[in-house]
Amino acid sequence: MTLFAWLSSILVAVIVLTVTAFGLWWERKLAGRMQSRLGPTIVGPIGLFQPIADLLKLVQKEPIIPQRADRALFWLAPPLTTLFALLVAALVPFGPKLAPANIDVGVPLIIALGGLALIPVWMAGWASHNKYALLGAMRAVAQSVSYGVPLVLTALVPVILAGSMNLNSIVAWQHRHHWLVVWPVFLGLPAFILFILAMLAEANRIPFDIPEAESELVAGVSTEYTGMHFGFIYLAEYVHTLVGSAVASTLFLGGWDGPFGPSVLWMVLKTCLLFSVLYWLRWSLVRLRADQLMALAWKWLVPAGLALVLLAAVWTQTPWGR
Amino acid sequence: MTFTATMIVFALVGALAFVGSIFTVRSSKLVHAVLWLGVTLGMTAILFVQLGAPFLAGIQLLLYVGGVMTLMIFGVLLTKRDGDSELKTEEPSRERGALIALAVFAVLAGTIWLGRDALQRTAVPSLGTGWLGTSLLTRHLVAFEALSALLLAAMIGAIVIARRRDPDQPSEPKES
Amino acid sequence: MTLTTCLILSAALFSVGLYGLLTRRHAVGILLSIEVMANAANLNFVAFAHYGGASWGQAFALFVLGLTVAEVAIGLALVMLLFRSHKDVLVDLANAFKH
Amino acid sequence: MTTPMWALIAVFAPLASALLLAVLAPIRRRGGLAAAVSITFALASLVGAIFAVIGTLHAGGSDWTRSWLASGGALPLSVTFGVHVDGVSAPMLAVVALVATCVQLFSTGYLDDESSASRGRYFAYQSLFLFSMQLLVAAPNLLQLFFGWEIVGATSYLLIGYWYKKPSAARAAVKAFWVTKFADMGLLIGLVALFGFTGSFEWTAQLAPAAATAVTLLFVLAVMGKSAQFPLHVWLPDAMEGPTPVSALLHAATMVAAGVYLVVRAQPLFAQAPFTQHFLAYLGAGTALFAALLALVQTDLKRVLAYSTCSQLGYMLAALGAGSAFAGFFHLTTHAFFKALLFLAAGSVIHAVGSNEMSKMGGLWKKMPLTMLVFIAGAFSLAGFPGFAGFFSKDLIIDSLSEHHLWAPYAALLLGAFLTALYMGRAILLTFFGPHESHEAEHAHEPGWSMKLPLIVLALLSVGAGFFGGDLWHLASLTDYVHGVYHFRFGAVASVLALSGFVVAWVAWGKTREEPALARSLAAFANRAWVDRLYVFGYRAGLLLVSDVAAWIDRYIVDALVNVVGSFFLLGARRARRLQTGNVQDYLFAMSLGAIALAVWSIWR
Repeated sequence: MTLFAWLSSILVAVIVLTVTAFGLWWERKLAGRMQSRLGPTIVGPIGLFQPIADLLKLVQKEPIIPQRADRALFWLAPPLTTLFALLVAALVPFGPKLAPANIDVGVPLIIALGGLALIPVWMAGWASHNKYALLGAMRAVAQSVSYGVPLVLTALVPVILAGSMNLNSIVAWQHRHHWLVVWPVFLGLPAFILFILAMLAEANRIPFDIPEAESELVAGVSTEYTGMHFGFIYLAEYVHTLVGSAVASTLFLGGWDGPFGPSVLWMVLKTCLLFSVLYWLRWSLVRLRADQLMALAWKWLVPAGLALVLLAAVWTQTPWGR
Repeated sequence: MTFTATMIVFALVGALAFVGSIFTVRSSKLVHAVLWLGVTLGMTAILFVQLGAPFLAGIQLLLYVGGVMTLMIFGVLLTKRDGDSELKTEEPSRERGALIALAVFAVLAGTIWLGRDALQRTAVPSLGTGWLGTSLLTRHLVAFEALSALLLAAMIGAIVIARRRDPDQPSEPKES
Repeated sequence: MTLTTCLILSAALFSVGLYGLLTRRHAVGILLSIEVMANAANLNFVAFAHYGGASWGQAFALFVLGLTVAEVAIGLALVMLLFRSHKDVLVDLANAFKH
Repeated sequence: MTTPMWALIAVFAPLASALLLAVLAPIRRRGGLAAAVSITFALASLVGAIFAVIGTLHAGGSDWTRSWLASGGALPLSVTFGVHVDGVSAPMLAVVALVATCVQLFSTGYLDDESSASRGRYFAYQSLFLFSMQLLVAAPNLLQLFFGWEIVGATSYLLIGYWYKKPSAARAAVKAFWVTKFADMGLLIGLVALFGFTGSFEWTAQLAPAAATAVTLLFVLAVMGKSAQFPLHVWLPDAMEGPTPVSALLHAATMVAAGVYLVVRAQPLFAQAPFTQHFLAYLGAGTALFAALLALVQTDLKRVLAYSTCSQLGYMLAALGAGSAFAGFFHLTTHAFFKALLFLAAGSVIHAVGSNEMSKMGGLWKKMPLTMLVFIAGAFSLAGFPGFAGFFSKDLIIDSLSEHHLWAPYAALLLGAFLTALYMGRAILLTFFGPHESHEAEHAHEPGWSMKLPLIVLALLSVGAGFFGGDLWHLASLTDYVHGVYHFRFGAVASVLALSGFVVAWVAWGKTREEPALARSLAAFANRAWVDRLYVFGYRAGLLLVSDVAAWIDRYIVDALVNVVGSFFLLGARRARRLQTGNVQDYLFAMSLGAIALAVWSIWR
């Protein structure tokens, strides 16, 4: 790896973590406004330092390990969740040159790493030796396996259209074709929506957050965790959603491509916008039941994804798809 | 012989893969074994990248680590007895297994040693993922189609085998 | 990193997998061992593809991936069946042929 | 848009609709919506086909093909997939799409008392059927045609068995499937043979005379199944268990026409096999006469039409056997119109009366004047009444047979023409005239517009399509004996035959609904089940005989040997039994030992 690659990966990590930190604040503000209250206001100007205060609080707390827990896995799992979530970020290009790992098989690798993030979650649930944690872990696994299929299928749509699995090439193709959701819109838009749905489910977010449904499972996987360990799991979820938004922006919304100005700005802007939309969804939708969740994946998303892949393949054979 | 970064990475990753495989077969907790298998497969994926097959690495992670491992986890948990999945292997069969494994390794290593001259090859640059895809749909078309038929058959077969039978039909085989 | 070291590593992984195959009693453990062995075979394919002479090695590695996935699906289905009929998944329970 | 692009729309629009209905269950379950989707896409197909015809008229045929299944290795295989538009396929695309659109529209009215989910299923099948038929018609080679052919068979199974809860319908569907699948083996084997001989699936391939005869005879087997020729016609009358619009689409206009279309398409191959052509001429003429006789004694209105279809397909194949591809093709198109019309009109009657039996009808002309008019138009066209569409095409066929001096088929077809008029006259008289025979018939009334509209469209075409024969001739440019001239030498004879047929029908059934003695004895002789019984008898006797012999040999010769050999193994196995521990890993251990030994031996030998 060259020095430049190291630098850009550090830069991307910094971007991601900063945005995540302020994403926390932004979400609470947004949620507050949606529910006719103010959200955090005390710490810092308009409560801007609230996430930092939260972090300090978490670090100070005592880590508690249940007696019959699997100690090694219990310790290992939370940092791994955050690590895997961050790994994906290393593959997303934040500019034409600003991609820590600009490799030719970006799309499968991103999806694979996103799927990997599930394993530490499951580890955490299993290691806790708590039935709610285990149930949450099992739900997460089932959900992730089911939604991985439509995720791959919808990500294939831009891959087929652009004829490349390199994320930078996909963005360049979208630049030539005025973004994917704009043209061809009948392929890009449904694929985008399906991708967002599947991505939300992979990240266990509302309306697909049955693995940690607090009304049934206490807190699911994170039931037994305290202190910074809990913080890692909590953080991983946010990083996951953020990186998911970044990937969706790259695959469908033109990525770093913008009419003027630096490319990083556009990428961050699009990602944050999508991120906010996901918050909006989170605070306005209700949770699905487990069976509804599976039905949605297998009866709707998978057939629709298959149809989209087929259509995309046909489209490339038409005169307009060249 | 100079040590390059590639060699160091290979040594590390290879060692981890080997250690992972050892723990996969020896770990007394089956869940740990599954996770160690994940380590082995992930390390192999890194080796694939080193060997000029990044696409295979991605597929390996996606399919094996993401898919097969989760299935295994399901397999372990759905068949767990009374909360513990700790199963000791039978002691007598251990020596036998070690013997056979060592013998196989000896034969393989011996063969490699005998053919060491023919194996002195230099790396060729990979033909790329595009070439791989094209070859799958031209040269290896029949094998590719056969594989898809196999996967379909496996899917249907797995569903049929694992489906719960009607409760009024006894599925217990008669003990003789 | 040469072809020889790759092959030695692969042989080692294969032998370890075989060991597991011969000593595990839990059906899922046996499946895991098989995965290790298939993985070793794949390493061979890719190594030969990389070091010239067998450009289709990667294609074969892909086929092996597909095959093992099918095998795992069927294997786990059989494990479920075994569990349902014997309330356990030790393979030496499935010895009805003996009687 | 180029011509092949339009043809692509014609082929793939129905597929889009079928996929839509198959994948999106909420649309399918809402029957009306499903019907709207299906009809819209069928209309798109029709528009595409019409533009394809126009393009072909202006600029001639063209192809759009993509290489598919190009595999290297020891057996180089290269198959193209796409659309082949020329003067034959383009009009056929249009005919199929038109009839299908009419039938689908008609079905919305006909099936209005079905549940909406099951109507949705019906329209999904209909779309799939239309796609498969268009795929077959537009095929650039015989392999794609075979695909279309098979999907057509599968969807016809689904459509015949649409009322799957009715045992007779389910049985009929299975019967149709079996008989046609049996015949399809001929096509499959023929294709493999063709590929073996020439390495391609093109219908323009050049073959040695013997090979050409073999391949085309195998094709004829498939044609006999699909186009319901004697003795494989047995499935067609039973297939009338399906809804009547299905009968109109499948068993009149399109599916059974696939066989004839195959022969038209593969004309270059058939031209290399004179024996097959002669066989085809005699087969077609024989079936035409035989089925016409059977049609005369049916009491079920749909069965009359079914046997009439058999008979007319016989005409087409006879023409093709005489080497007159155009005559057969022309009759194929006109027949598609008037037979679909007849079936739909019959459907309208059946919908009103609630029964297929003509003995329950009668006197309907007062209640359903429009239906009667269009039915009579269709019947006149079928019987070859001068000026109607069938008149032109049928005369061309009869003419072509005399041109080629095939006198026996010629005579059979002339007699068949007379019988056609006779049985159609009987059907009209029994259905629409005389007293009301049932309570329902008294209270019958005209159907709604969704059913009337297709009837009127098809009636206009049945009356007028014949006048466009010359244009079709120019468009199709098939090899034929008519070199640029469209003439009728025997028009007069056929007209007289048709008229006399109607007159005789009037004499026999005009006053009374009693069957004349002649017809009764004919019915006894040519019982519908006769061929079926022959099958059952042949099957039973043949199979039982063979299996008795086989059983004896098996019991006293094979088994004895086996027992002697087996006892050795039994003795040995008692000793070897202890090796069988039932534990997989023990076997694996032994296997590994063997593998190691083999490896060591192969290295250090």
